[in-house]
Amino acid sequence: MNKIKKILIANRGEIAIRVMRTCRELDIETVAIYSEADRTSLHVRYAHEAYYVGKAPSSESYLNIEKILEVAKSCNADAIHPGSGFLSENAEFAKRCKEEGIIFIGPSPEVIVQMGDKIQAREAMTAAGIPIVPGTDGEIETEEEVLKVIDEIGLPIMIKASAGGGGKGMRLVKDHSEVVSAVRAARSEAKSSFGNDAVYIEKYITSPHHIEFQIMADQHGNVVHLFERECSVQRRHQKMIEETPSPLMTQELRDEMGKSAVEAAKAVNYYGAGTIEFLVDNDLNYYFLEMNTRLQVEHPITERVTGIDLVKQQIFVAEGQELAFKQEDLHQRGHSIECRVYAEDPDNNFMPSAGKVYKISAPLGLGVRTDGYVYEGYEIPIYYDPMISKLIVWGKTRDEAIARMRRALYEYKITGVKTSIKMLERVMNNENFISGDYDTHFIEKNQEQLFSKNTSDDSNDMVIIAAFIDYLDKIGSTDSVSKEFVPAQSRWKKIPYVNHF
Amino acid sequence: MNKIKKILIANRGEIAIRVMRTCRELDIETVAIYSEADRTSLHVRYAHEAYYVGKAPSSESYLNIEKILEVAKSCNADAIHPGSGFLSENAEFAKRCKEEGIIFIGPSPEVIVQMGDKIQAREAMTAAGIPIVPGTDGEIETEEEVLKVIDEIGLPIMIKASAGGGGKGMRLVKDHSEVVSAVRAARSEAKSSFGNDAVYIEKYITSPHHIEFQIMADQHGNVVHLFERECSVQRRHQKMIEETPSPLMTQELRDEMGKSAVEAAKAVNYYGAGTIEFLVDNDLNYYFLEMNTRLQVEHPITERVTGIDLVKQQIFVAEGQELAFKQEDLHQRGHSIECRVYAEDPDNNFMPSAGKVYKISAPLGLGVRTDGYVYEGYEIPIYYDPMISKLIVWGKTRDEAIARMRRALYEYKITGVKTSIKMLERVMNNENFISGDYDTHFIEKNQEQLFSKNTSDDSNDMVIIAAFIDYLDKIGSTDSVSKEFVPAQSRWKKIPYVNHF
Amino acid sequence: MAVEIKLGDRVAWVNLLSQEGNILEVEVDGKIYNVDLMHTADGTFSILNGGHSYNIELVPDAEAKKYTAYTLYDTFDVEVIDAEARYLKNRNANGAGPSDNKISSPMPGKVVNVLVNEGDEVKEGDTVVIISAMKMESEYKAPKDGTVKKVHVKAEDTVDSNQVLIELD
Amino acid sequence: MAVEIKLGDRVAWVNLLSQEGNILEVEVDGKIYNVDLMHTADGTFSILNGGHSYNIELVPDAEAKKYTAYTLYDTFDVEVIDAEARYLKNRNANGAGPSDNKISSPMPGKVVNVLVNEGDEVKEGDTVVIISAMKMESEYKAPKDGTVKKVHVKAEDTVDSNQVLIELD
Repeated sequence: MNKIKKILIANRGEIAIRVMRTCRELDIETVAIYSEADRTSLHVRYAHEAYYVGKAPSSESYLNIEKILEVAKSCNADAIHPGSGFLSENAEFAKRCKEEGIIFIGPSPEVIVQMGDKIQAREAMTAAGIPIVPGTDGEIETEEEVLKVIDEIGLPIMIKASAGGGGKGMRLVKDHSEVVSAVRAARSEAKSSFGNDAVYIEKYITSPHHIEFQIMADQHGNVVHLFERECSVQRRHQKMIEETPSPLMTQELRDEMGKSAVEAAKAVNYYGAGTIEFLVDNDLNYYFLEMNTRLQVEHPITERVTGIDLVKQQIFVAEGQELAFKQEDLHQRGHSIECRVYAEDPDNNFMPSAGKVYKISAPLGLGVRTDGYVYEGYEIPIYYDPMISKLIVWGKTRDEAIARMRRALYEYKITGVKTSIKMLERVMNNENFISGDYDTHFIEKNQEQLFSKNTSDDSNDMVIIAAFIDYLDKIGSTDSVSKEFVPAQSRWKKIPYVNHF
Repeated sequence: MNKIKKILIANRGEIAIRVMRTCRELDIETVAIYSEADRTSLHVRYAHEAYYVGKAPSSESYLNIEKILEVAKSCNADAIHPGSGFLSENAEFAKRCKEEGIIFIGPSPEVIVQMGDKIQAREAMTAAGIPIVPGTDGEIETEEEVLKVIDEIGLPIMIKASAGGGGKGMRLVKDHSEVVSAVRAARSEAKSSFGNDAVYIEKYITSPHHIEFQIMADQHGNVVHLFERECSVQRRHQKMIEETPSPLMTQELRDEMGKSAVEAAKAVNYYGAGTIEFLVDNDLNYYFLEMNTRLQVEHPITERVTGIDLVKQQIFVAEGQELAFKQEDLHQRGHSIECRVYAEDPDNNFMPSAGKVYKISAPLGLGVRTDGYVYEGYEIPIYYDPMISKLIVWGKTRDEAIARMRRALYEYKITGVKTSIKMLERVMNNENFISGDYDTHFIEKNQEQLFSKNTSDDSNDMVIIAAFIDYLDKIGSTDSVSKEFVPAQSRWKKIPYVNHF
Repeated sequence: MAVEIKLGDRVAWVNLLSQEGNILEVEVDGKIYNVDLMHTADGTFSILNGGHSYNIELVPDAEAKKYTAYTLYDTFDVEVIDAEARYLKNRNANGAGPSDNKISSPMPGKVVNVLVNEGDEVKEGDTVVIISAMKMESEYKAPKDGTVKKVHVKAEDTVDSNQVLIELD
Repeated sequence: MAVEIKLGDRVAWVNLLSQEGNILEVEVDGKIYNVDLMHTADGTFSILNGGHSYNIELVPDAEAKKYTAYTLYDTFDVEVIDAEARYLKNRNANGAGPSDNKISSPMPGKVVNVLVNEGDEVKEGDTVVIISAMKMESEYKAPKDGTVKKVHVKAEDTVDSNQVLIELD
């Protein structure tokens, strides 16, 4: 067995920090890599070592396989953890790691190829007897092909990147007229996100629930599932809120889908952490959607209800250890919800909002976990994902978890950039969400409530008073500013302009 | 049943915030009170409403019963939560609340009198058949009395405040020559902390373990315990680190002591949250030490392993609800540790260190809870307790919890004031602590390791370089400082003094 | 000293009537408030109004006298309009007209493609520039029919927020 | 430009040899480092030295050129001794002697009791002042035998850190 002593984390942002935290708990040395835009990013400061790998665009840095391997070898890293996104589902990278004698913390290159290509994945699942969503058998190339498929399975359809994930390179087509621009957009995003512009088509299921199962498998043929995650609250086909258990789930369905998920993993000789994504319709029919051969952004809710550190298990599996638990040792205890905080403007079609973070107050206290990476004064780069943190709560019941999330979102303040925090708070107050009655159309169905603003006249008047005082303060005290050394930190003061009226 | 809609929190600091968090989760309005020193303290900003109650010394503000009641009535609070410390074990306050028709969230005034007076408490426990530590039957007044008791039970002895708690008004006497100053000091601290200078004597048990049981009881006679907390890591007789389960505990002893704790509570018709403190010697004999008729500082570790929000339960019990769980519904799951972070200097006899907090980085991520109240720029007042936050971790096993605490302490950075963080980190690396082999003398027995400093020459040279650059930066850029508006926030920059060489 | 303050679409008239330490008597649109106000140099405000606790964060804009304000409920654009600001506004009003001839980027990003050249005729709704930020591409469209007067950016350029991309005639 | 820097008990000689952007060549006591250094205006430093990542926080003291430095392992008092500082130190050395005639409070607190009067004789180890901070009382003792020259505080006074309480002769 190879005891891992030093891990290079081939990623950035909150997921890099997440992985490094577990490494520190295991006394494993951590190596960060960074692009030109990330010299002062938190993962560089958190790691034991940090090395520059290229220019800001990820194609020149975080996707630069040879440069990353060169760094790993020169600093004697035993293993590479790819995080999620970037190279985490890149079979070539996994293969090159193997060739260079570096442990890739993830599944085998062969299974990444097989499951990473959504078309091959559908074939494998069909062979294993897992239900799949109707769609194309392979990649589509022309508009005519699309129209032909539409004739067969009907509208609406989804155009999806063959190499995709995370909502990138994905377009919904409800009408024939949208085909051209949807294919162009999906291909272009697929190309820039994954370096591969192949796309395919799936039937679009109306009122679908996106429910996925967490899988953990070792290299000795042991496979368990760690129950489901309900991920139906999405915007732009990207997850926004996840919870476990799913309010839609029954114990029978859980057992059946869990068994399917384990079989799916066994069918492809999977090892490591993985996720089987399903679509579930209102009649509780489920279809295999895709398999993610990496750690998911939403993995913390599973960690919270099962008590298992998934990154630690990934490392153990990569070392060749056997899983220390069996299916019957695993239990879902209580309820966990994750809200993703994006630097974006919910009131303006969720437009990304890069820029400098002015102040942060992170929520703390009972049942709250925050996984983030931005800090006060940090300039969020335009080059990477707009997710800045994840807020995870636990409660004994779903109601307690929702109330706690509401409280945590109330406490969470990030200024300087626009974020999704207030919008997430409105979801926690939405009666359909509270009753557990939602599907992937939740946001559009509830937009009236979700995009309305609470206002209070008194509160507005207080803002006016604050701005007024700040203004008086600045015009009144400019003379004295340069006289004394003012440490750059917050400092309460009595109003100082009293002499200036 | 009285549904509580608004609670006044008669406290400050982290415990006030802790209580308000649960109130927010229950949709209960919160009212803060503050002294002259606390206008900008976080609890004032966190609450829905906040009212001034007096000058900085607690006797004029947080202990000012009539003023607090006046505020509670004028803002229509249904209930008062006393937090811990201050009036939380003041029977007069509980009685006055009742008279004014305000619910006191805590036990009855009668039981506070009985258990709050350590001498009466010892009598009650003896009557209920719970073993107690040998000592005086009542208050002692003169030096001669002390010497007489020493003749009977031998040295060493403990002098303790009759109204005490939290290590205040407590002195160890190992030698006859120490009697005079110990009595003077204990009385003086007791007077200023509790307004009552009565003290009594207990035999001092060598190699004792301080283990306490959490009790929860409703007003209908239902009493459960929520298992033990091991609190033997202490400095100046004040707890520093707590964990549950206790590494000393056996399942038999847990059952027996738990049963004793429940009986003790029943013997005095207790309701609300409470703690029975025991001393346990190396042979696993246990003695009743005292009962705390309030929420303990260390309650979060119990919350973490049982999943029960203790403040929520306190509120439900105060409303008259029955406990929603029975003894058999409660389980200890995994392991939880709390470290108290004090503003003090461990290298200088734990001398308190008030002053202004410069920067804070709070630990986040998997299995970490922080309950604090200070923020960047906050001036820690000299008038109150030096505890600034509590760091609570959970792990599936004790080893995982220790590793996680070590990681969390590594991440925790507070500058501007001296804190116990580095010292706590050394405890997490101490082999006796790691093996679970410690008693209340842990710190003195391990002082060589606990007070030694790790140093690294390279690291020291980096500090020298940093100071050098800061110096160059300041002398090089003073001309330009007043020209532009610099927001008071952190801001990375390229070194700007290049033109000044 | 009284000024006007713009909060979103509202313009309020505000005046300080009296002050004793951090206790202020302030008039906002004729309504009188007695507040206990504390603030930090970098814009964190704690205001107690009749016991109610308000937390406000003011983030200064690059432009003086403008802020983004964050409250419990919402985020606002705030602007203080004093005599100087009023003078400048009036002067500008006599000069160039409203700027809906300009297409600006609301946030920082990178230009993927510019679809028009100077002199091109465009129709309202035509996509003129595609900008990518944080892996998302946004299409910027002409706000009205017109002729492209000036193109300020080209593919691969990095743009700041509020930077003008295209001017129409 | 070379200066001396005092770190705890150590005095190091430090010199900047060359600079390119944030890449510095620095000599510390004859050892040459090539570091990549970034810092904020308020004293957060990120230094990469041969790939190793060091995080240092400098908190400026009230006195110029003095800092408290926080590293992963420890906290240090740091002082930059440049030509000016050396001049001042030398001048002071010629004036009043070392200040162990003074009893100061190491931290803020409140005076509980002053046990001596001006003119009193005290012996080394005698308690002269009791100060309370955060509910803990500390006794301050005479550092040597002597006569009380001046008493600067009385009971109930609030004292700052490093404030002189008593002077002996």
